[in-house]
Parts: sequence; C-alpha cells; structure tokens
Amino acid sequence: MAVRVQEAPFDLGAETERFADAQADMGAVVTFTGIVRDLPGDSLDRMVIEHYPGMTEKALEKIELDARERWSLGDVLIIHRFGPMAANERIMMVATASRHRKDAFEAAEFLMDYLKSRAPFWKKEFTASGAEWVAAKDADEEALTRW
Amino acid sequence: MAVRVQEAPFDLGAETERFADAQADMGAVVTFTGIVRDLPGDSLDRMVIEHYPGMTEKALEKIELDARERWSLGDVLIIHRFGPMAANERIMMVATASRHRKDAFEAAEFLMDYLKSRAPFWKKEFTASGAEWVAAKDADEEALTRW
Amino acid sequence: MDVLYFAWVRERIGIPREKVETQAATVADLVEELRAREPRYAAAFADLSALRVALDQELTEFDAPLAGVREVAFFPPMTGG
Amino acid sequence: MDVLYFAWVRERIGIPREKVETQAATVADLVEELRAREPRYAAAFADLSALRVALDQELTEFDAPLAGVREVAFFPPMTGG
Repeated sequence: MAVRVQEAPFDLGAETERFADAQADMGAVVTFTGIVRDLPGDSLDRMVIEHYPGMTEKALEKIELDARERWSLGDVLIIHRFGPMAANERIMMVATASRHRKDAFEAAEFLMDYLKSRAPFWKKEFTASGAEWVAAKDADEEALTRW
Repeated sequence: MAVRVQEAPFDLGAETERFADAQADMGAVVTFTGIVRDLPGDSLDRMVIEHYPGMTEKALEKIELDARERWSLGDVLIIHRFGPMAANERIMMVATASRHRKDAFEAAEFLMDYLKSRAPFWKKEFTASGAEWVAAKDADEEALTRW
Repeated sequence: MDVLYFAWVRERIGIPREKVETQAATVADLVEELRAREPRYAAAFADLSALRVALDQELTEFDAPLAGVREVAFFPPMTGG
Repeated sequence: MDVLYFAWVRERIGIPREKVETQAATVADLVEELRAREPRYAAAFADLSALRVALDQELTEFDAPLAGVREVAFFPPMTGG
C-alpha cells in the first residue's frame, strides 16, 4: 500500500527506478504520469488542484485495494499532487508491478480511470483571460463502465 | 522515432525522466518495463537474448509506425537489450506520450503485444539443470487479435 | 454536523466548511434547508446533477440518510489524474 | 543467397549462417532441399509449424517466392519483450 498525496513535486525518474527495483519476481512494471498541459490558444498561467484531505487518501487506498482484488499485483504506487503547478509539471503518477504485462497494464488503467472520477481532486486553470474549474468529462465517467 | 537495440543495461529512471521531460503539450506518459524473472523452483543462472541484427531494428520501427497510424502520439521510445542478463535485470522498456491517457495506454500495450511476437528476439534460460529456449505462448499470439 | 464545500461549491457559498444544526433525515433534506437560507446557497445547490456528496468521506447519493453522520461534503464531479 | 539460422534452429544446424546456391522457387522448396542434405537439417526443419521465416528481414510465409531474395532467415516463434 503506497499512496502519497503531497503538494511538493515528485521525482518521476527516481520514483520509477525505486519502484522497479523493489519488485521481486515481477516481470512487468507499468507507469502512468499525468502532466499539466498548456491550453490551446490561451496560455496557462498555472493550474491549482484542490483536494479533500482525509477522503483523498481513503479513496486512493480503496481504489488500490479494488485493483488488488481484480489482478495479481506486486507493489502499487500512487502519487498525486495538490496546490499550484505550472504547465509541463507532473501532476501525478501511478505504478503497478505484476508477473505478467496484461495485469500490470489493466491495473494501471483501472487505477487511472477510478482516480479520475472517484478521488476528490478538482482542477482549476488560471489564464490571462480568467480562472475556470475544469469540467469532468463524460468520457471519464464512461470509462468506468469498462470495469 | 527512437528505437534502441543494445547489449548494455539502460537507466530506467533517467530514460523515463528524459522521455517525460521532452514532451510538449502531452498530458499522458505511459511506460512499460520488462524485467527478468527468476524461475519458480529452478533458480535462474542467467537469461541470454539472441536477436537478428538489422531485422530487429526494422521490425521495431515498423511496430512504432503502426502505432502512430492508430493513435495520436507524441514521442515513442523502445529500448530492447540482447545478450546475457541476470534475474531482476531490466530487459526492455517502451514509453509512449499522448495528449490523452487512453491513447498512451493503448499504444504502449500495442507496442508490447507486437514486440513480443513480431520482433526477432529469442530468450534462452540457463539454470543449474540446463538451458532451455523460452517457448512462445499461445496467449501472446492471441493478444494480437485484439488490434 | 460539519458541512464541507469544495471547488466552485466552496466559492459560491464563500466558506470551506461550517457547523450545521439540522434534523434533516437525508442529504436531499439537508440540501433543501441550505437552499432556503440565502441566495448563495440556492445558487450553489441549483442543479444537484452537477454535484456530488460524501458522508464521512465516502461518496454516496442524495437520498442517503444522515443519521449518525458527522461530516457531509458537497462538491462538483471530481477531476483528478 | 545467404541463409541465416537463429535460436534452436541455429543450434540444431550448428552454424549461424551460410551461402546456399539454389534454384528453389519458394521457401518451402528451399526447405525441402535443405532437409535432404543431412540429418541435422532434417531435424531442424522437422516441423514447419514450429518455425518462422523472413525474406530480406521481413516476416513471410513458407509459400513465398524466392526470386530476387538475398537473405533468408529461419527461426522459432519470437519471444521478445
């Protein structure tokens, strides 16, 4: 169980290296990294992520447990930042380890799909023309029907 | 186009960091890392990977191009080692970048599925009780029918 | 009970949390009480389909009972990842 | 033409590559010629369903024509990744 919710940036390379290194007898490691994208036609000044301390950690741990029930996994890592961040900064990462690639891939996608719409984070984008809360996408809700 | 076939180990953390860092306007980075697993009940002395120089690079480049036709991708990286390696060493990695997570995930899975059965690599496992070529799995061939 | 607001719900209501004394049986009943207070609450709770609710930090539905609940949170659909 | 062998095909035949003079029209015809040479070739080519073939470094089928081909490679199903 490794869930970290933090304001500070994380070191993607070091986290990935350490995660892969800690696996015993796991043939497959998958990572996903979410990065702040600049906005087309409206330069992003910053993104601010609000979250619900306490519930966030519980929700992420629940999502990890759900993944462990469905797939045979080694370690799982979820790091998610909150607070202000600039374009190109890393928002979050997940990593999964399994004996087989299919489990590692599916579990990582499952974590991402649930984390998107079931973990209490809210993104707000600040540009020269104002600030706006990012709207949830129907596609993200629909993605959950796959599981 | 970034395909590297090499005998030397690669630095997973540094490669992942560099890959994510090079993306402009890509919100999603997925990596897969393949690791030499020890053998249940029969300790692995080493694995040796043979390949077909020339064809290997062509096959990997073709697989990358096929992925680019199907998904909207930023950079793609494929590193695959050959020669001898010990349990827990990293065999290979792929990385994909895309604006959206679905494309990055699917492209990485596609690359892995094709790389498994369409790139000319052959694994041989050496244990105390002898050496054996790893047999191709039916499941790996079947995985291709998904695409 | 503690009532928490996040994201634009927090912004419309103007505070992140408050203590609320209520006999409301369900979340929906509590929402009715809050709506009746002031226009900023009415504005925040205008469209329940745009809102989500958690009781004691677990996502739930608006018809959920409030008995024994210590913390209610209202917020828009989540946008993590 | 250059004929290359990989993995256990290479081990059974005992060499990684050789020059072969042939008038064979297809890969299957070439396989027949090779099988007839010596038992080690017959052993390597005993079960074509366990083999794959590439012509000039492109995977193909055993009925593919050899006209114009410079490099033929025989090997077991691949196990990359």
